[in-house]
Amino acid sequence: MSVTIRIIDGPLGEPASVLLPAAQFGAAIVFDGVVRSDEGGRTIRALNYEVYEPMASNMLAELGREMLTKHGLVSIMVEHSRGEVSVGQRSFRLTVHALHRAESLAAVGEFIDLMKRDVPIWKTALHASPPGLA
Amino acid sequence: MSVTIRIIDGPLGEPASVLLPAAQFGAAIVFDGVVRSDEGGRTIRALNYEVYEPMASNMLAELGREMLTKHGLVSIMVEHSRGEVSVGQRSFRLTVHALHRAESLAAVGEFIDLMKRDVPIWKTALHASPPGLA
Amino acid sequence: MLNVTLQFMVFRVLIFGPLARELACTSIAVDVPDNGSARDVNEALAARYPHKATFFRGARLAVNHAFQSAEVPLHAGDEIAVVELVGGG
Amino acid sequence: MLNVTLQFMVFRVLIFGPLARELACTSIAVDVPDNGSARDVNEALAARYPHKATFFRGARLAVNHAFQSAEVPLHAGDEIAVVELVGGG
Repeated sequence: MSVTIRIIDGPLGEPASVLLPAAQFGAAIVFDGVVRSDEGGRTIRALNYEVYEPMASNMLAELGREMLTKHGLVSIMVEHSRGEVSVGQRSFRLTVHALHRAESLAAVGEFIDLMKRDVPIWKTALHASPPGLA
Repeated sequence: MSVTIRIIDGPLGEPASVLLPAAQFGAAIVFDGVVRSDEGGRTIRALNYEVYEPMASNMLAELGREMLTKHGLVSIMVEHSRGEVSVGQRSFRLTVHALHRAESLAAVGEFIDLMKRDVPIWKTALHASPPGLA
Repeated sequence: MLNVTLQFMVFRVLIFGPLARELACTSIAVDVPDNGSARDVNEALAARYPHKATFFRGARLAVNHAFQSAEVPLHAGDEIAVVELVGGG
Repeated sequence: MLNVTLQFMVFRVLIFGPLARELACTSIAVDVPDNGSARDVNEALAARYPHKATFFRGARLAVNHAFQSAEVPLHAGDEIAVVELVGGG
């Protein structure tokens, strides 16, 4: 059982292979959040993420432990960007290993809901042209 | 919008990067099913998958199209093993791209439920020792 | 003198997975009356394996690689399979 | 003659995201009575920005990087932040 939290400057890279002892899990999910070009009805070029540390990491870890216990997960890893992430790039990744698919899917959905409610991370849309000229 | 079905002899490899036009999606999920060492209370060394083709591929594609329409997905890719897959190896992968996380998670859960109910794929446990000697 | 000719179609119904292991075969030959339907295949399987009659009466059949209703008429050469006890993933 | 000495603590309450952009600042200085609680910070913020009084009265505060109930007593040097309008992912 493990919880890993990583706050990364700029966009996330490709998912890394997670080395875990074989046969401990039956389901592995990698969920990636990607910056879309439309945010609140306007076309954007990037999002800027403000992360209030160490509270954000602390709360992500606390949420991770809560999901681990509640859903009996094998492991959970959270990666979140800080700073600017362009359209099409990844800003958030949740990697969950569990014995069965049901708990892995439940944990992903629940984690993201709670994160968006409680974790001190804010995003600001960066527009291609200055506001007022679009 | 695309649906891709791949039946692969033996275990699946690492997830491949899927090239999609940028900014078309906000959520990407890769769900991997992994062979566990315990199946029905006994320790196994592998599972053998029987796939009734072309019905299995046809139905996976039909299910994929159904999920694409129902959940407004951007793309869905299904990879399933045929033949022997050892403990710790991956036998099933579902890759979903969607605008938002809610529909991507719903599509993954629903697809797997329907697959396990309707798609003509059977698995047989292969034990380390012959039955009767365990 | 009355001449009655009963016409039958013979199908080799494909079976897979746990069912194939239990019955130690991969297909079951059944006779179905001409103009018979999928339901006649279910009944023929049930008659052939009385100890599994309930299972075979309710078993889903695929005809030419698609699920069909019990009423669908069969034709010589149709590929029929029992699609039960599946569990991919 | 009555000598009344009121003691106050001064906090710089951190704000982020849309709120920081709207108010064009990243922290708000507030006075809170000695032995004051988180609720006093909410009230001070509401008084400071009357047009956002409802928002600030209900706003969640983090004290030293953890959410705290409105009754938690504050101490000089505590780090206080408004954690609202979050939306990571």
